[in-house]
Amino acid sequence: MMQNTAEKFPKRYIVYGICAVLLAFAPLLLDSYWTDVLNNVGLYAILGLSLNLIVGHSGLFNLGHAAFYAMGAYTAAILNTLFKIPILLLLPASALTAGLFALIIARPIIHLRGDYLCIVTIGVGEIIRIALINDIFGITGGANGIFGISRPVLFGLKINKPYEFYYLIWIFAAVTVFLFFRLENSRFGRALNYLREDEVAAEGSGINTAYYKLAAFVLGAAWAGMVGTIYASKMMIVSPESFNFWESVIMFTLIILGGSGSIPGVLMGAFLIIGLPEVFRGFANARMLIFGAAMVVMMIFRPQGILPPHPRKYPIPRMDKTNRMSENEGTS
Amino acid sequence: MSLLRLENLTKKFGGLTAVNNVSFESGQGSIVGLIGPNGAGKTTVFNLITGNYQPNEGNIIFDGQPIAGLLTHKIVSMGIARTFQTIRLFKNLSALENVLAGCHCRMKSGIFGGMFRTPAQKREEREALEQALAELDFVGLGEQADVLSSNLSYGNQRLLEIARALATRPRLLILDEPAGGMNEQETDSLIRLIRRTQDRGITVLLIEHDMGLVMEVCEKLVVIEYGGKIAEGTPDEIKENPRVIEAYLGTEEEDE
Amino acid sequence: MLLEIKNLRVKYGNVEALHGINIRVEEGEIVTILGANGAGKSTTLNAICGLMKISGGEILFRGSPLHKMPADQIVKEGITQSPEGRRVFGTLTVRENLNLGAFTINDPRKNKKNLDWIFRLFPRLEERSGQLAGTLSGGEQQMLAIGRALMGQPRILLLDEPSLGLAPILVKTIFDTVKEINKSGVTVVLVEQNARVALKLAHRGYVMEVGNIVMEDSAASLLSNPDVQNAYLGGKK
Amino acid sequence: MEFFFQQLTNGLAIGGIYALIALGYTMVYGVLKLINFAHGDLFTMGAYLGLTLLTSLALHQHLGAFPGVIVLAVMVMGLVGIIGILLDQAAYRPLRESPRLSAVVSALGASIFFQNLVMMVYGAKYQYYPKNILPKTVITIMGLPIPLMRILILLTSVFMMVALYLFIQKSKVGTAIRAAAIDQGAARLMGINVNRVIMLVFFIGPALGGAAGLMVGLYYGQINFTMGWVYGLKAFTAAILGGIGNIPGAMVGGILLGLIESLGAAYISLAWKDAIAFCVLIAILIVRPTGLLGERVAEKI
Repeated sequence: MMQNTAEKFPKRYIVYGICAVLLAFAPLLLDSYWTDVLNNVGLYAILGLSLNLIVGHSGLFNLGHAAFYAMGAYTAAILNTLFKIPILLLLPASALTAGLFALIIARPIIHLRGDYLCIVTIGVGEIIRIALINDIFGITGGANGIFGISRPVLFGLKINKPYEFYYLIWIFAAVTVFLFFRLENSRFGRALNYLREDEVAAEGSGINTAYYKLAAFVLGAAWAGMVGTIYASKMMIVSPESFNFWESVIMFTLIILGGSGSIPGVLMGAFLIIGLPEVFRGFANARMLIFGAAMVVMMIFRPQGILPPHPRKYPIPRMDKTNRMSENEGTS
Repeated sequence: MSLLRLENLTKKFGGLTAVNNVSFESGQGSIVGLIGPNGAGKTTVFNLITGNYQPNEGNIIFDGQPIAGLLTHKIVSMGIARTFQTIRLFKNLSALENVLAGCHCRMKSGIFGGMFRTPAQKREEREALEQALAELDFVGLGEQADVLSSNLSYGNQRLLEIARALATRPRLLILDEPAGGMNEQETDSLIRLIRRTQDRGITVLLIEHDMGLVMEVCEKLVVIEYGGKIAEGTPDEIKENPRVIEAYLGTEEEDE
Repeated sequence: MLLEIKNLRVKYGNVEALHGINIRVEEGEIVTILGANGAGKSTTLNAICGLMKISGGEILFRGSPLHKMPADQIVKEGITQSPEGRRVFGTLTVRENLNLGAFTINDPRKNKKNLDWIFRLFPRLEERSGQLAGTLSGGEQQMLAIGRALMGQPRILLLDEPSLGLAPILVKTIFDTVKEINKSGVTVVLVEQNARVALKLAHRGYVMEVGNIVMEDSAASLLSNPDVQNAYLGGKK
Repeated sequence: MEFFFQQLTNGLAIGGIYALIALGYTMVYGVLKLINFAHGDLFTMGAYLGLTLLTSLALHQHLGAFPGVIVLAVMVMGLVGIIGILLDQAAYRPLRESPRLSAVVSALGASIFFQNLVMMVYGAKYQYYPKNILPKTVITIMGLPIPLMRILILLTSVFMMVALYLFIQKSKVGTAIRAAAIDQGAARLMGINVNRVIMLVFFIGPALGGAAGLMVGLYYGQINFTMGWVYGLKAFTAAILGGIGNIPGAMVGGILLGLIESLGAAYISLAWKDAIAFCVLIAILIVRPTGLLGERVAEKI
C-alpha cells in the first residue's frame, strides 16, 4: 500500500533534537580538556561529512582525504603568517585551493576503478606529505611546519579558549549538516547515489557520471580545506605529520563505522573514533590494540554501520485509482 | 522520414569484428526489430548507438545529426534512451528513485540549488516527481513506487527499466530483450505497452528472441548474423526469406 | 529412486522462494522442470548442488541426505550442474575448463576416457581446446558447460536453461546431444523456459509457479494439457 | 658505471622483496576482491618472528649459516602463513557477504591491531638482527663488486616467484585457485572446496610476505613495528602497477618499483624517493588504467 510517509514524524527526530540540545550546552558541563576533545570530534565530524560525499554517496574509494585537509590548513597558514590576512577571511581561499587541487589531480584519474583510485588517493596523500616535508617552493617550513598562525576573530571577539572554539566548530558543523542534508536530498545527491549503484546505468539514464564524480571530489575537498583553516588557527601551528595516512584512515573509518552515506551515522562515527579512545586513555598502550580489534568486531556484527541511511522520502500524492493510465495493476 | 540512420557501421574488438558494415534506418514513429542468433552483434549495435562503444568505421545519424563519438549521457539528452539486456537497476533505491534518474537529464539545478532550495529548484523537483509517478503508472507500477527495485519481480524490473528510460523523454527508445524472463501474460501486456509507447510518438528499436512478440509488434525487421546484416524487411518478408530461415529460424520440421 | 526432494523450502533473506516442493527422479529418466523466470527453478537446482542453504525439508540421493553435505561432497557423490548463463571460466582454456570439471576424479585413465567421449559429443570443443573459453560463441560455451559437467562422471546431470539465448538451430543440436547423453545412462534434470522443446525431450515434467509445484505428469500429457499450452506454449495463436 | 651498477643491483634486491609482498596482495585480491591492508603487518611479523627464532634457536650456529637460514625461513613462512589463515578466519570470513567497504575497514582494523600487538610485545624501538649471520662476502662480476647478500635475496625471491607461478599455472590445485578467482560459485560446482582454496591463498601470500620480512631483517639488520606500512604500501603499489589480481604482474611491478626507487633516489633526489614511486604509479595508471599486465576487458553491458 502506498502511504504518504512524509506526514509521519519519525521518532528518531526527537533523539536528534535531544542530541542537539545536549551539544549546545555541553561546554557548560565539561572542563576544558573534554571540551577540547569535543572540538576534535567536531572537526572530524565535518571532515567526515565532506569525505562522506565522496565515499558514502558516490562510492569512490578515497584514502587520501588528508591531502585536501592539508591543502586548506597550509593555505591558511601561509597566507596568514605572510600577509596577516585574518583567518576567517581565508576560509574561501582555503576552499578554493583545496578544491582546485582536487580538480587538477582527480581529473585524469577519476575514471579509474575503485581499488586503483584507492591507491592513487593514498599516493597523492603521501606525495603531498613528502612535498611538505621537503619544503616545496620554500614556503611550507619543511618538517617543522609553520608556526605563529593567528586566532580567528569573529565580530571583534578573539576566539581563544576551548569553549569559544567549541561554538565556532560546532556552528560550522551545524551549517554543514544543514547544507549537506539538503544537498543529499536533491538532484545532485541522487545523481551521486546513482553512479555509486551502477555507473553504466547512471550514464545510460543521462547522468554525466564523470562530472558528478569530479564535483563530489571537489566539493568534498573544498570543505575539508575549510576545516583545515579552522584546525590551523586552533593549533596555531601546522606540520606535515598532522596530515599523514592515518588521518585519512580515521576519516574513512569513521564514515564506514558510523554508517556510510548517513549524516547521523558520520556524526556518530566521529564521536566513537575520536571520543572513545580518549575515554580509554587509562589503558595506554593497549588502547590502539583494542581499537583495531573493535573495528573488526564492529564490521562483523554491523557491516552497514551503526546508523545506516534511511531511504529518502517523497511526497507521493494519493492517486485516484480510476484515473490509472495503465491497464494492468502491477503484479507482485 | 528517418529518425535514426546507421551507415556502414563497423566495430572491432581486437581481431574480432563484432559489427561488420551494418546500415539500416528507423523511420520516425516506427517499431523496428533487430533479430539474429546470440552473439551476432545485436547488443553491440545498441551499444554503438548509445555511445557505450565507439565505432571503428561508419556513421550514426540521429535526427540529422551525427552522434558517433559523443558521450552516452549526451546522447540520452539528445533523445535516445535504452534498457539493458541484463537488468541494470539501482538495486538499493526505490522504484520511484530509479525513475527519477531518468528525469535527471531534463533538470537543471546543481549544488547551489540543492543546498539553498531555490524556488526554481523546488518547482523542478515537484515536476520531476509528478513525471516519474506518471511514468510508473504508464508501465503499470504506480502501486510499487516505494518498493526497493531489487524486491520487484523479474518482469516488473524490466518494466521499471522502461519507465526509467521513458522518464528521459526520449524520441527513440531502445529495448534490449524486453521480454526476457517474462511469462506469456507479461509478454502480452508488454506488447500493449510498446504500442502505447508508439502512440506517444516515440520511435522504438528492439532486440528480442521471442518471435511471437517480434512478429506481432514490429513493422520492420533487420536480421544480423556474424556481425553483418543479412536481411531487412517486414515480418512477413523475413519469415519467407530463405537466408534467414537457414541462419536463424532453422528448418521448421515440426514446430509451430 | 535416485533423487527425492521432500517438502523443500528455501529462503532468500526473509523472502521464501520455495514453499515446500516435492520432486522425484528415477534412474535413467529425463525430468524437466518448467516455469517462468522467478518461479524457483534455478533455486531448486542450486539447493540440490549445495550452493543454497535450505530452510526446511529434505533432499535424498539414493536415500542419503544431500542437504547435509557441502557442495564439493555433492559433486563427488555424482551430481553435477551446467549452470544458468553457462559460467565457463573465461580466462582459462577450454581444456583447463574441462579438467576442472574432473576436479574430484583422480584417475587419469577415466579422465582421458571421459574427455574422448565429450570430444565425440562436441567435436567443436576439441577443435578449440587450446582457446580461452571467453572467446567461444554462446553455443560453444554451452557445449563447454555441459562437457565440463560431464567430466565429473555424474549420475545425475542438472541442466539449467541450456537453450537460453541460443538460436533455435543451436538449441536443437544441444538437445539432441542431451538425449544422447541420457541414452548413455546419465539421468538428466532439465530446467527450461522453452517448454515445448523440453517436453519433447523429457520423460516426465513438473511445472513450477512462484515457488510451488503446480503440475506433475508425463511429458506427453503435459504437452497436450490445455492449461500448459496456454501458459507456456504460446497457446493457439 | 660502478655507482649505477650498485644502484641497479640494490634496486633489483629491493624489487624482489616488494614483489614477494605484492604477491600476497594480488593473490588475496584475485580470489576475494579484497585489499588486505593487514598484509604489510604480516610482513612485519615475519621480520620479528625471524629475529626471535634466530636469537633463541641459533640455528645458524648448529646447522651452519646457509642451512640454518633456510630452516629458519621455512619456519617463519609456516608461522606467518598460519597467522594469515587465522586473520582471514577472524576478520574476513564473517564478512564474505557484506559490502566491500566493510571488509576494507575490517582490514584496516586488523592492521592497527597487528601493528600495536608487535609494539606491545617487542617495544617501539628499533630491533637489531645479530650481525654476521650470513658471510658479508662481496663478489666481483665483470670487475664490478656486488655483495653476496644482494644476489641471494634476488635469487631467492626469483626462485619463490617462479615456483609459485608454476604451481598456479600447472598444478591442479593452482588451476582451482584460478577458477575460484574467476567465479566462486562455478568453482564450487566443479567440486572445488572454495573455503579451502581461500585458506591456501591466505597461507601462501602471508608466507611469502613473512619470507620478505626475514630478508629485510637479514639485509638491513634493523626492524621496526611500523615498517610494514611503508613496505606494504610500496608492495601494494607494485601490485597495482602490474595489474592487481595478476601474479606475473605483481612480480614485474615489484621489480620495476624497486628499480625506479633505487635509481630515482640516486639520480633525482633522495628526499623525494617515496614520492617518485607514487608519481610513476599515477603516470602509468593514467596511460594504462588496468596496470601494466592487467587485461583490458571490455565491460559487458
